[in-house]
Amino acid sequence: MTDNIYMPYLMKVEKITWEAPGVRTFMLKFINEEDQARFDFKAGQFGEYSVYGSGECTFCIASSPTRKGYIECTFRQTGKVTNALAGCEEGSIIGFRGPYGNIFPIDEWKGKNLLFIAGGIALPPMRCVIWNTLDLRDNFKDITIIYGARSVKDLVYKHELDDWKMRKDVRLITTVDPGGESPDWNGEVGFVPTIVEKVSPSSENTVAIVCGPPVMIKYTFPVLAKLGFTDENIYTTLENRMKCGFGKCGRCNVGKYYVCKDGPVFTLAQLKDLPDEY
Amino acid sequence: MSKIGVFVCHCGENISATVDCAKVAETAGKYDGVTFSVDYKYMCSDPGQTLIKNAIAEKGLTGVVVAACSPRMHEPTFRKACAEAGLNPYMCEMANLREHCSWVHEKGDPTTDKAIDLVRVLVEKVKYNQSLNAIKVPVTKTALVIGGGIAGIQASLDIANTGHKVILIEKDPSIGGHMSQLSETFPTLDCSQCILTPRMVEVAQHPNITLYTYAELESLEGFIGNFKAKIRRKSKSLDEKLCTGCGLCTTKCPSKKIPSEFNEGLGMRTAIYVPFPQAVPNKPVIDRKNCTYYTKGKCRICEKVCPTGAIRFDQEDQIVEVEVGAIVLATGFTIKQTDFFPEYGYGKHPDIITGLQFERLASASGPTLGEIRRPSDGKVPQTIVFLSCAGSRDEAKGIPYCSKICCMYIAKHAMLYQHKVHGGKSYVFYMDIRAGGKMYEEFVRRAIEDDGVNYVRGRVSRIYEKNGKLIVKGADTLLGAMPVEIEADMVVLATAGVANEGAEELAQKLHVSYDPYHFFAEAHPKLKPVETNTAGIFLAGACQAPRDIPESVSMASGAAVKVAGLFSQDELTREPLIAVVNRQPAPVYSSCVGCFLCVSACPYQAIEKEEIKDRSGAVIKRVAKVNPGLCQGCGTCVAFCRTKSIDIQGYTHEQMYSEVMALLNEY
Amino acid sequence: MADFEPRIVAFVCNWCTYAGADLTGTSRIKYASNVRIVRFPCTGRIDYMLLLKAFDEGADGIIVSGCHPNDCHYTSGNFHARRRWIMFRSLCDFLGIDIRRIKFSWVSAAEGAKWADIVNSTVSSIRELGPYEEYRKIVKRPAKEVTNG
Amino acid sequence: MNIEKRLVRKGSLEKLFNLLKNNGNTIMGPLERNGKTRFASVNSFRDIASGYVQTTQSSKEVAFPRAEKILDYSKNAAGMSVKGIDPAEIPQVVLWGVRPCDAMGIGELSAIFNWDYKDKIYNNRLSRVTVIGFSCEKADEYCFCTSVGGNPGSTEGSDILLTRMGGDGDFLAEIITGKGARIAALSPELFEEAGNPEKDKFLASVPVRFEREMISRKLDKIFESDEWVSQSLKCLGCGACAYVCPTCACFDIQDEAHGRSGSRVRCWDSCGFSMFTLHTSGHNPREVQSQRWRQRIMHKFSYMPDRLSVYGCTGCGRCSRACPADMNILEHLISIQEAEV
Amino acid sequence: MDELRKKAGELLEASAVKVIIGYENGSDGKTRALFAEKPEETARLVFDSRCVMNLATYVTKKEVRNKGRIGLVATLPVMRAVIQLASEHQVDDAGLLVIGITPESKMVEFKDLAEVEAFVHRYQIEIDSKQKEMLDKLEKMTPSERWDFWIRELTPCFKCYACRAACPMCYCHRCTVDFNQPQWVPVPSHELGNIEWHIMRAIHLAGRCVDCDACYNACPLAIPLNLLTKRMLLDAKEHLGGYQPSIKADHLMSTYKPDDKDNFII
Repeated sequence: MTDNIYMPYLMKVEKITWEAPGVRTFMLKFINEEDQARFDFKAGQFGEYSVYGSGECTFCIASSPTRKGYIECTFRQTGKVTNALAGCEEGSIIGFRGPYGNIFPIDEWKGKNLLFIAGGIALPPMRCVIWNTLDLRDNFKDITIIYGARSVKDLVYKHELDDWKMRKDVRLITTVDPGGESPDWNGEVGFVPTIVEKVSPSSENTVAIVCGPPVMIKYTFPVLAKLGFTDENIYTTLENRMKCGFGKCGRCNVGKYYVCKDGPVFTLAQLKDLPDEY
Repeated sequence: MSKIGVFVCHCGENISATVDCAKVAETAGKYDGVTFSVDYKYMCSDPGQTLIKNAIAEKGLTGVVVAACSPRMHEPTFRKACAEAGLNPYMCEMANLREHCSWVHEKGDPTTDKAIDLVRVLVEKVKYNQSLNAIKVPVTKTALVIGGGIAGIQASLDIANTGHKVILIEKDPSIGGHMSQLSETFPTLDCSQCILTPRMVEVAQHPNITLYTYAELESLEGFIGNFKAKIRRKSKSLDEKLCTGCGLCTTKCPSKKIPSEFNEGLGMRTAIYVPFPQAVPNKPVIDRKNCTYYTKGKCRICEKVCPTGAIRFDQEDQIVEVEVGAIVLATGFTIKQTDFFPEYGYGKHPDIITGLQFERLASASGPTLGEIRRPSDGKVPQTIVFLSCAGSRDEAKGIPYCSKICCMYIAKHAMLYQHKVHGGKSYVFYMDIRAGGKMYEEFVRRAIEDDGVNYVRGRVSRIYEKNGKLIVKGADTLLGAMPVEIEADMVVLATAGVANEGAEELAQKLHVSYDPYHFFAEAHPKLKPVETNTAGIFLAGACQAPRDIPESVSMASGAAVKVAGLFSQDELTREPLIAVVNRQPAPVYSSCVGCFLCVSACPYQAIEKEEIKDRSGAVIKRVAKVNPGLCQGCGTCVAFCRTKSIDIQGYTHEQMYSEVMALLNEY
Repeated sequence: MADFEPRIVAFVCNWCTYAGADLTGTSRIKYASNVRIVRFPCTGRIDYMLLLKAFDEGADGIIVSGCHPNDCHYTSGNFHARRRWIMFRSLCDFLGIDIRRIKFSWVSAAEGAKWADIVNSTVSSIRELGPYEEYRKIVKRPAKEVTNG
Repeated sequence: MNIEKRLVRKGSLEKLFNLLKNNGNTIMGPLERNGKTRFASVNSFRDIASGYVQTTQSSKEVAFPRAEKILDYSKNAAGMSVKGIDPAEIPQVVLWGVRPCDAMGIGELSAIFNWDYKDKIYNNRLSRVTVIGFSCEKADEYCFCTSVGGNPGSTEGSDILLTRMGGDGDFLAEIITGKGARIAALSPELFEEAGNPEKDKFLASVPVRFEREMISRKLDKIFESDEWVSQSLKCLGCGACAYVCPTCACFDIQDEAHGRSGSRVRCWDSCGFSMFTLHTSGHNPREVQSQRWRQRIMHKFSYMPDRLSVYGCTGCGRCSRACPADMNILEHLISIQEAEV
Repeated sequence: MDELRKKAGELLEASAVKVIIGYENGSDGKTRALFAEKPEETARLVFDSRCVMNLATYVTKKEVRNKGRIGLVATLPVMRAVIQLASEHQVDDAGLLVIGITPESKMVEFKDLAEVEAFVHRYQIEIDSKQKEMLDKLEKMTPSERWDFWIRELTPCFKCYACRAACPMCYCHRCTVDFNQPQWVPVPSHELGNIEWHIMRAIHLAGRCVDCDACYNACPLAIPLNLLTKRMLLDAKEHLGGYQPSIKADHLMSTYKPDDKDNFII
């Protein structure tokens, strides 16, 4: 196994949760107990998930490293492999190799306020770090989560959103794009950057973690800058196409960086140093 | 994630006698994605269907494979059962274990193995099935009838009488068609106009019928239930509202030497004219080609004499746009003229005439008021020869088919001649006498036996003039090909019935197919004789092939019922198994590159061009688009498309691919 | 080759050959069980790539069958298909793909007996030709050996 | 170790070949077909192509095959069984007839596969390869090894380097590595005393055309240059350059299924293809060909030196020779060197 | 050549076209595509027997099209390709002006594509005798020999897709081989993947191939893959009456004749 890095761990799909149309979460457990014992990862890392016969695809690990014994991933059905994954049932066996990539430096964030901003299907890469920080809640000061999706039905992790809403130690603001609201929607209505501006979180001793579709990111950064966030205090995670996951196949190259090795987590300051090829 | 139920039917013992149904169900139950698998005595029975419905409800099935008989037999049954249980009916597939397996193979493992394969293949297919909804298309309940002959008239009246609107267009100034030219009709010898004109009047007066004479179809777009037609109303140079039809203008018109079309050139008409006295509408038109004013710029006599001032020299063609839901094509036929026949003098001899000209001679309303007189000198012919198959059934002339009506009308002509010219001698040269039809054979026998018409079996090789007589040279094949030579005063050629000039062009406008002779093609020669391949366009009468009156009328009524049936629905419901061009995220939008080669591959002209535009309205890409109203779901475009941009619902790339991949290997 | 059971895949149209094969069944005419039928709406829908896929998956012979000319339910799907077959068949032949293993036929809904004949004759001729090893060789050959070829 | 010099008679080459072959080695050598040469398993010495300036295809396939199984899987009633490749299946290979630029390419390729994680599959293959290089007696206008740190008689990457001494002469054999020495030890009589011949005079002359450090420096500044667009306008976007390149290592991972079993295959890919970076969302970070061409040059002359401390180009000139649109990399590099920034 | 340069310069000068695509001298005595956007650049235009690349392949490229109207130096095969592209709605008069080069190497001016078509129709597509010989040789082999021949020829193919890239008729934004749902053609370049790719390529060019040999010229391994499309050309001639690229006429493979060859169908 260790001999061949391409050789995935065999994982059993323990539980499947429907999150939104075409989006589901798999809870995966190691078939081989030794694998599980050896396996460790940190928030922000990703892996290659494979359906034998269909191939591999890349997503972050969506569960928190503080929750042991399993990993979770959330994906939208779009391509060949995600479609094949969607064909899996509870009990199916899939492959997983990882963890790959760098991490969110949560140790460095100790004693700071955290602002999470996510859009649509980009909450999963952030869920890992959100739970990680929530599980180590005392290490951080205020935690604010701003999450938006195109419509109410497109919001993922609905149960967890409810949990976060109930918690006293988290401030959760959810929003949907204009027109995407349902009759009983009691969150915000508006695009994420607008809502960020409206909520106007303080940049004082705060780290912002932003993840979402390119257009959301593009309009959110200036808002954060206006709020006084420095580029070093804004984190995001890139989602380039990858095949190997460990800096060989050349696909995720952005300038001299390998998103799979040097990323996927980048600060805005680092990002500004990259060519615009992500 | 698929949750597929497999239901294996024993069909009594029809399947289970050779296939181990329990084993099939058991094996299928182990396949990925199969959550429920069972075998049962009679799956199509009520309890069997209930079994399926319960499983759908209890197990939350997302797909169903019924392994039973041919889907051609029970697919609707099981799809309906699925629908009743809340599963989209198109998530149900049938494996054909009976017709394709148990009934054709011996009992044994190979047969059971095959049954298992057949089930597995459909399990794999059904994983890629998609929920589909029947397509609904609204119906414009107005019919367009093209052609105002007897077929068009009958179709219009029948449709109008079911309460639907009809627009009838006719290219000539009057409706009536060829039937109005006929003298009497076989086999009853009743007067053609006597039976036709009341119908023509009825058309004119029917509240549901809009009549456009002197009008032609300019263009057509759309599809069944939703056609848009442009009609060119040729200028009549007349304000029809003002014209009372008094006819003064026609009597005063100085151009009087124009061969009358109605009289097949045997009579003359004026430049402003009504084609015949019983015309509907009975209002004149100006024939601009022959009008002195239009050709020389002077005259305008009609304008001067018109008591209501209805003449409009400056009137232009008018384009009328109409929306219709169905179209009946009843454009009729034409006949070959005598100049088609070199062996009979290229039409140069005035006393060699066509059958239609003879009709005019024999008609009481004709140029001779019904007396049979020869065109050259007006004498009553004492010897007359009728030739059947003039052009027809003659490969060399490019008309290999039988024109069908000639045998009967020749018998009628000869009979009429014998009745009108006492002591006259009539000969009929024929190849075969084709008198299939009610009272037809009897009619021909009457001509031969009662009226003494001489029937000679044989072909006429040559006709030439000699001493004022027409020498008809032929051979009597019944007498061992003995040469026959007849000195005749007049010869009537039963020339071939052929498609109208321009039929091909019209067919292309309508996107209906046509046969090699340019007659419009029916959708199926036996079972769909009045339908065309284009849904919503129907055929009546001789535009499809030479037809006699009763046949034309029957077809017209048949087409009318088809139209009425169509109009009985507010919306058309169609199987959603149609082709679709893919859409992809920007900046590709669709993998279609817009080569549009599929357009000509589609048998139904269902593929159109579509422009994908950005927000500012600029065209980003041109791609193919399948019109769901026209697509019949053959999938020819799918296999043709290089980029795999078109897919057909129900038989998608993924479905067929996974079927093939599962055929021989377990998945 | 006596114990060799050929694996035959049939690509047929829904309206003629599939119905014809149904008639074979209702007439209880027996034929070899080696054939697996895939139903298409029309021969016009049959993608030549699917024929190759059948060989990839181990078919020894293929039958492609549809409506006789002029009988096509969709008017001309079979005519279009025939053109494609002419070219595809010729290309296969040119590449050395054994075209004796691909049978094209017209079987109408009334020709149940003809269907049985075609299946039987195909099975027996493929039985004579033996398994399609030539093609299987390029499928089975492990990818890693490519460079050593 | 010190390079040992020996003389190999021209008539001994075949003996050496047969010896190696009989010793259980697969010999990968240049074979010619349709006027093009590629490395493939050679059965007979006589089949080996000669007279080429450079083989059409590089020899990288010996360690990085164009399609290579990385695992087998099969689904069964018990679940899933997955099997990696068995190193024992990998043959012992003698790579015969490699030019110094190709041999040097092995090092660059290794840098890619061994920076950070050391790719086991690659190394397994490479460890079973012995490289017998042949110095270049001729060069053509595409060659520029001397501009990128190589030369026609470079020993880098070879285990034994043979240099023909004059037209039809015997060979100078330089035994460079332990692997090379083991081969020489198989049949010492073939490796005679050589004295100290002047090797350079038998080598092709390849002028230095640019300075690669300068290229790297310029590249840092011309990322946004229009030059990329004008250079790549004629580029057709095929993968010929990458596939003949001795150092291009981009790959794809694909599954091939037959029924319930199949294998996962690592196969070549190229940054020149538009599909290479295309996301399923439709977004493509390198959407136009000029970006992809820039990536190729930047990767070889800026990113690799920066990250891996090696250049990704050996100056073999293959990409230019193979390009159907005559994209000449040397020309482009010179124009970059001359670019004013 | 001077005439050509002059004409090209005039067209750019008058802004009748924004870019002239022609040939210039390239490396190693070869010629290559020149994209002249300024009148003075037209001095680099050359034309002679080395100019075999089919420049029509550039006119469907987005980067080139974005420059504006194209003036294309076109030999007969290039003109054929242009007409075929026009019939497939990929180019039109608004985007393209053809500067023709006759088989006698004379420059010929065209007002529009209709004139190009008329010119093209003066020549039949004829397969050259050497290749015909090769085709005949293959024809005479047994199927097994042919199979071995092709496996041997196609084994070196590493699927760089230069044949596709160089072919003016392969302009699809997404080729079927890039289609992975389902995966019609195996991605790796092993025998199966190679043979299926080349079958597909040949079939897709049936009735469309303009016989320019661009695919063969582009192949870095000189695989005689043009024989496949030539076989298709011969078949089209033998069985379907042949074809000529024409803007309006129906495409060979999207039409049919009721009396097409039927003797292979039982």
